[in-house]
Amino acid sequence: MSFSKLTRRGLIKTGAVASAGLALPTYLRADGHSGFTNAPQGDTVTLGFNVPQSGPYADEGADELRAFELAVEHLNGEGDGGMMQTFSSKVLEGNGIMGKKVNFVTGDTQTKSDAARASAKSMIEKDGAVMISGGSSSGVAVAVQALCQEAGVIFMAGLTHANDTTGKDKRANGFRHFFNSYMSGAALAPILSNEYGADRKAYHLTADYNWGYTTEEAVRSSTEALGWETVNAVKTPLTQTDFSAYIAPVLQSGADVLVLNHYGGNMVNSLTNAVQFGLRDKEVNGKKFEIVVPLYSELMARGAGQNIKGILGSQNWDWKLENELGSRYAGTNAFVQSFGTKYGFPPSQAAHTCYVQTLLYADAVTRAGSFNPCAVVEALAGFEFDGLGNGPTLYRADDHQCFKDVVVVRGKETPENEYDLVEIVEVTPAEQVTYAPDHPQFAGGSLGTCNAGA
Amino acid sequence: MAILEVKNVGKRFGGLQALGDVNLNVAENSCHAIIGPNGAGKSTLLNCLVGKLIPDTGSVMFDGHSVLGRKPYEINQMGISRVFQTPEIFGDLTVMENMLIPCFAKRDGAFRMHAIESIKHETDIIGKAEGMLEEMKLIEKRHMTASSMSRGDKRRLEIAMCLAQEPRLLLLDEPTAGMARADTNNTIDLLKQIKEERDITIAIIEHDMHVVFSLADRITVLAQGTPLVEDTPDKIKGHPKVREAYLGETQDAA
Amino acid sequence: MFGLNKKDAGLLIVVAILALAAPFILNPFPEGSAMAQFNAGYPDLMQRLVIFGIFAIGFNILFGLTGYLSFGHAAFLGVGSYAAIWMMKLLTMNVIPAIVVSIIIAGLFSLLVGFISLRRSGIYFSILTLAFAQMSYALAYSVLTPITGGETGLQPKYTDPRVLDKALEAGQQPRANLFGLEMNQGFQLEMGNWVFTFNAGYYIAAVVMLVAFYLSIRIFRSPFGMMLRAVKSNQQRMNYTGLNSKPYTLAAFVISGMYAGLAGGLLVAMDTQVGAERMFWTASGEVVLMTILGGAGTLIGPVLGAGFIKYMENIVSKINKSVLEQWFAFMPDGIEDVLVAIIYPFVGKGWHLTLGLLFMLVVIFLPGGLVEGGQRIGKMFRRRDANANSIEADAAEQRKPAAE
Amino acid sequence: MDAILLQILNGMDKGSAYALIALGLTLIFGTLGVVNFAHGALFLIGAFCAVTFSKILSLSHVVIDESQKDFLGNPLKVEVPYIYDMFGQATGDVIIDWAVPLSLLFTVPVMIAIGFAMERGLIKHFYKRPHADQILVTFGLAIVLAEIVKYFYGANPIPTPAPSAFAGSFDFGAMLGFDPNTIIYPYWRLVYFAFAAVIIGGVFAFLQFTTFGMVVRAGMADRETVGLLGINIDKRFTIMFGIAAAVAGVAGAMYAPINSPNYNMGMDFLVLSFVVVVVGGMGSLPGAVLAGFLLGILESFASMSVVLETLPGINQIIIYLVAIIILLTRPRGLMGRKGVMED
Repeated sequence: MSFSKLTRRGLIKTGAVASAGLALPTYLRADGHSGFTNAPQGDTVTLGFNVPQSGPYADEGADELRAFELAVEHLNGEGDGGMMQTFSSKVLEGNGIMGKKVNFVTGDTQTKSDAARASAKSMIEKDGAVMISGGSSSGVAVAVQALCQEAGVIFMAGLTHANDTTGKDKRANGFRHFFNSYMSGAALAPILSNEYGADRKAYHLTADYNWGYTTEEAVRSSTEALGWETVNAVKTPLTQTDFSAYIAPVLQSGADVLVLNHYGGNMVNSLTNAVQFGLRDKEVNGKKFEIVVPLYSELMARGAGQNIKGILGSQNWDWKLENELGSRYAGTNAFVQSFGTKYGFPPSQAAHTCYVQTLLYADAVTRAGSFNPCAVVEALAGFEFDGLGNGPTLYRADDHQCFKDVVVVRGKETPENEYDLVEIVEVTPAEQVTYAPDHPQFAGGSLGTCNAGA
Repeated sequence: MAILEVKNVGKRFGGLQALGDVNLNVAENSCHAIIGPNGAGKSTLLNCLVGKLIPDTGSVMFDGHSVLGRKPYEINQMGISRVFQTPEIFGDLTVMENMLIPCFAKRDGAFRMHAIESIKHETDIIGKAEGMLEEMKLIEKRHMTASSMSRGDKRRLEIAMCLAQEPRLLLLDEPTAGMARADTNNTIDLLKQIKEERDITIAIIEHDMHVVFSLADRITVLAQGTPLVEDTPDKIKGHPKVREAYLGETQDAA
Repeated sequence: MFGLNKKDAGLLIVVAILALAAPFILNPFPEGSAMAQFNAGYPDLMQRLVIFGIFAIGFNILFGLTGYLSFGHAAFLGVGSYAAIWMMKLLTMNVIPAIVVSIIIAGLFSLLVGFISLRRSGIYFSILTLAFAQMSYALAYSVLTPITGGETGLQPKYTDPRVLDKALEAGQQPRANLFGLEMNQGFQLEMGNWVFTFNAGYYIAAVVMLVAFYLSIRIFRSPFGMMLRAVKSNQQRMNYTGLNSKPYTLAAFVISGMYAGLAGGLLVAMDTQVGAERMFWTASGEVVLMTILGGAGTLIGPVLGAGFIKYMENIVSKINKSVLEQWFAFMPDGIEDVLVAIIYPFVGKGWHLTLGLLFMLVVIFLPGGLVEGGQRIGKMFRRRDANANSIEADAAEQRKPAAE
Repeated sequence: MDAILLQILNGMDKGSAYALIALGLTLIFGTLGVVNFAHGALFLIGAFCAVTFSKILSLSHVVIDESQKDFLGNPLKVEVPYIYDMFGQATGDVIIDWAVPLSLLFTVPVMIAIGFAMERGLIKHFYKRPHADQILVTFGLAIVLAEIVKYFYGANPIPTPAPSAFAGSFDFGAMLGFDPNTIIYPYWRLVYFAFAAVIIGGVFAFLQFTTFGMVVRAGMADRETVGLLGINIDKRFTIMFGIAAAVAGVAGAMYAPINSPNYNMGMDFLVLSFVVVVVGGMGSLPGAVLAGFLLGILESFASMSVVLETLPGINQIIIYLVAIIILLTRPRGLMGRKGVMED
C-alpha cells in the first residue's frame, strides 16, 4: 500500500512511538488530500501487472510481462522510446508519468479468477498499485475489472476477447484495447465469403464457456447474414484434450467448413486433431473442406505447428502490419524494433495490447493532470488516437472498448522463421466492425460511474 | 431356558457347503463350547450369529427374537458381544478411550450426536470405565496407546470392552489362540471369574482342549459343517465318535 | 475456560492472540525495506489465511479424525460461495444471511454427496467424492452458466433486485457489510517506519475462525470426536461394539462440508465474486495438502498448513527478477547475477516448484507435518527427553481426551 | 449406423490410450502397493522425451546468410541441423520426420533409468508409509517434474508431428461399403491403437509366461511369503517400477503427435487415469484395461451431438457419472479384489 511519506516522516520527527492513523470509512486508506485510492506519493508511481505465470497461458503471460517492462522502460525515458515516437498524443516525455518514475509489481493470475483477484488485491492493498493491467482470459478480465471498480483503481485489460468484458460485465474503471468476438465475426465473415464462397455449410465446435458462446454467436450471425448455413454447433468441455470424438462426425454432417471456437490449448489440440483426420484434404459438396479459427494467437499457432497452414482467423494486431500495409499502421515497426532488439524475437499481439494499454494509461494521466481514476476515465473515454500500430483508433465512451481495424490472417504455407507464422490476408476497416453500444450481443450491462475509491 | 436357539442353519460358499444343518441351543447362564477340526464351520457359524454372514437356511433366535438380517451393531445392541481371535481393539486410541467407547455405546445406543459435550463431564461413564479397568488390572496402563500393549493385555482389554456393554451373551472366538501357556492360564482364570461373578452366557469356539474342558458346561462338536454330538464335557471326553473325528488327532496336545 | 481443559484453553488463547495481532505479526518488516516483500499483513491475504484456515479445520474433522480422504471438498466451498453471492444479489448485501445460507446449502449438498460416497471406503470413497466435485465444476463452468456465471463468475451489481436493501443509485457499487460496517473499512497504525493495517473484514473473519476453531476443539474432545477416531482406528470393532459407524462418518462429513460452506460464504463476504475454478479438483487437493502439511489429526496443524500454502502462493509468486536484483544490488555484479540466476527459478513464476519441493521435504522428513516439526524443535530446546519415541508419545499426548 | 460405428472406433482408440496409462499405474500399485500420483508426470516425461529427441535431431549450427534479412533488418541467421552435415539433407529430413517413432529408442532407456532412480531414491522409503503419505510425496514429485519441464520448454504446447507417411486418414467407410468420408480415421491414431495393443499384450504375456512375471505375480499376491522363499523380490520390484515407467513413457512419447505436449499434460491425465484404475478395480490389470475401453467408448458416445441435444453437458461429466454408477453397483470396481485400498 502506498502511504504518505510526509506523514510518516512527520511522525518520526515528533517521536511518536505509536499513533493510530485516521479511521477512514473506505476500502483502502486514501490519502487525505488526494481523494482517491493509492494516490502516488513522492517521486514514484506503482503499476500492477497481473499476468498468468503458471498454468496453460504462462508463455503468453511471459510475453505480456516483457511488453510491460518495455513500456515502463520507455515511459521512464530509457531505451529508444518505442511507440512514444509515433503516438499521436505527444504529452509523454520519457520522464515517467507526470515526472514520477514508474515502478511496477507483478503477480500470477494462474488463469483463475480467484487467484487473479487475490494477486490484484495484493498489488492494490500491499504495493499501492494505482493501475492494474494484463491477463489472458475473459474470466480473469471480468473478475479483476470488477475488483478494480470496487477498489477505485484503473483496469487496463490485457488479452480478453469475449464480448462480456465490454458488454454485460463492463465497468467504468475498466478499459479494453483488444478487439472482441463480435469484431472477429464481423471482420471474418466478408473475407470468408470472398475466399470460400457464399454457399457454405459450417460446423461449429465451441468451447463450453462464456467466451466460446459469444464467439460462436458472433461468427454464426455474421456468416449466416452472408448466406452461410450452420449445420451443427457442438460444445466441447474446457478440460478436453482429445477432440477426436468431436471431429470424427464432422464429415458425416455434410458440412464443408469447420469453425473452431477454441482458444489456447483447446485450439492447438482441436486444430491438430482436425488436420490429423485429414479434413483439409477432403472435398465435400464439391468444395474443398476448410477450417476457420476465429481468434488467432501467435503462441498457439506456434503450438499447432504445421497444422495452421492455410487456416483463416482474425487478430488484433500483427508485427508485420506496417511493412505490408504501409504507414497507416505506424508505430508497429517502432515497437517491433525495440521489442526485437531487447528480446530477440518479434512481439505477440498479447504483448502489443499490453504495451499500448500502458502507454495509453500514462498518456491519459498526463493529459488529465492527475492519477485520480475519475480524471483518467474522463481523459480516456472518447479518446481518439493514432500511431500505436492499429491505425486511427477510438476508445468509445459508451463501453470503453477500442474501435480499430481488425486483421484477418492466414497460416503461412512457407514460414521464413519460427515467428513468421501468419500472413495478413486483409484488414477489415474499423467502420465495418463497429456496432451500436446497445447491440444485443452486448446487452445487459452498465458502466456505472467511475470510482475513485475515496 | 435357551437364550440362543439355532435351528436348521445352512450356509454355502459357491460349491462348498460350509454349514449343513446346524441345530444348537445355548442355555442361559451356561458356558457352551463349540469345538471341531479346522474347516468344520465353527467360524462360519459364529459369523452367522453376529450378523457378519446371513445363513441361506434356518433361523437364529436370541432371547426370542430373530437376529437374521440385522446388522452387526444391531445384534450387539440386542446383547451379544464378540471377542475375536486376534484382539480387535482401537489401536490408535488410549486404553482408557478404548474402555469409554463401549460404555457410551451401552448408554447412548448405536448413534448419538454428542459433538459439543466434553467427555470429562461424563463422570458416570468415566467411573464405570475406570472400574472396569481396575477389575481387569489395566488401570495402570490407561494412558498407553492400546496398540503398544502386550497381546495378553490386549485380550484382557478386549474382554473388558465387551463386558462393559453388559452383554447377555459373550461369544469368544479362540480367545487363547497364539498365546503362551501362562497367558492362556490367566485368560482361563479370567473367564472363570467372569462366569462366576456375572449373569452372563458364554459361547466359546476353541481349539485348545485344556481351555474347553476347564470352562465349558456343555460342548457341541462340529464336523464338516454339521453337529456331531452335544453333551457335557465328561461325556464328550469318552465319546467314541468324537475320538474318531477329532480327539484322536489332538489327544496328545490335550 | 469455555469448557476446555487447561492445555486446550491455552492453545485457543494463543491462536486468538495470533489472530488478533496478525496485522503486527505478519508485517515484521518496515515499509520500503527490501524485506517488505515478505510482509503479509494486508487485508486480502490476512482474510484468505483465516478463511482457508477454517476450510482446513473443517476438512481435518473429516480426514484427521475418521481417516476418510475426500478429494471433493472444494465443491462444498464453491456451492457455499454461490449460495452466498445469490443471497447478496437477491436479498441484501449484509453478510449474515449470505454466510448462514452458504453453510446451510453446503451442508445439504454435503449430506447428499456424503450419503452416496460413504457407501464405499478407502480410495473408492476418494474417487466418488472427486467425481462429484469434478461434475460440479464442469457443470458450473458450462451448462449452468445462467446460474453460476460460468467462466466470468458472478459479482453483485447495482441492478440486482436486493429486496431488503435500499435501491442503490445508478452506478453505485454494492458493498458487503455487517449492519452497515463495510468489510473493507479499516484504519492504519503507523509506528516509525512500520505501517499496520486493521481491517474490519479481517477481524470479522478472524472471529469466525476462532469460533470455528473453538468448535473444532470441542468436537475433538467430545464423545463424538472419540467415536470418529474409533472409526479411523478399527471400524470392525466399532460395529461389534454396537455402534453404527455410518451416521458418525456422515455427520463428520456434513460438519466438514458446512465448514467448507462457511469458508466459501466468508470468501464471498470479503471479496464479492465467485468463479467456478474454486471447485476444480486442484482446489480440493489443496486443502488435503494444507491439512497433511500442517499435521492431520492435530488441532492447530491445518491452520498452519493453510497459512503456509496461502503465504507461498501470494508472497513467493510475486518475487520477480527485478525484485531479486534489488535485493542483491549491494553485491558485486558477478555474484549478484549468479545469486539471481540460482534463486530465480524458485520464486515468482517458479513458485510451484518451491511448493512441490517443500511438500516432498515435509512428507519425507516430517510425516506428522509442521506440527511434528514444531515438536521436534521444542524437544531440542527442552532436551529433557532423550527417548526416541518421544515424538510419538507427544503426538499421543495431544490426542488424549479431556477426560484424563 | 455409420455414426455409431465411428464412435465405437473412436472410443476404442481413446480407450487404448486410457488403458495404456492405467496399466502402468496398476502395475506399480499391484506390485509395490504404492499409489503413484507422479504417474501422469512419467507420461509427461515420455512425451517430452519425444520432444527432446526431435530437438536433438534438429540441433543446428548457425550460418549467416547475407542475402536475406530477418525481421529487424539484420542478416538472416539460417540454422542448419548437424544431421544434414552427417547424412545429407535428404536423409536428414527423413530422420527428422521419423523423430517420434525413433525417439522410442531414446525414451525407453531414459524412462527405465528414471523409474529406477525414483524407486530406489524415493518410493522405496514409502512402502510402509500410509497411502496418504505416498499420495502426497508423489504428488509433490509430480509438481516438481512438471515445473522442471516448464522451466526448459515453457508452458506452450510444442508441436511434435508424426512422420508424414502417417498423415491423413484411412477411409473405413469406403472399405465397409458406406459412403466415402463417413468413417475416416487418422493413420497415426490407428498406429497408436496397434501400439497400445502390443504393449498391453506384451505386459500380460510377460507377467503370465516368464518366470520373472510369475514371481512378481506371486509377490503381488503375497509379498512376505515370496520373500521367505529366498527370492529377492525387492530387486524385481525395482525392475517392475522401471518397466511401468517405461510403459508410461512410451505411451506419452507416441501420444505426442496426437496432442502437442505441454508441461501440464501429466496433471490432465492424472485424474483421468486414477478414475480408470479405480473403476477397473485397484490392482487389477485386466480391470484397468477393461475400464479404459469402457470409459473411452462411453465418452465418445456422450460427445455425439444427438446425445448432447437431449442431455446438454453430458459430455462434461460422463466419465465421473459412470465412475459413480460403477462404484455404487460394484463396490470394488469392475474387477477389484476385496480389501485393497479400502482403509
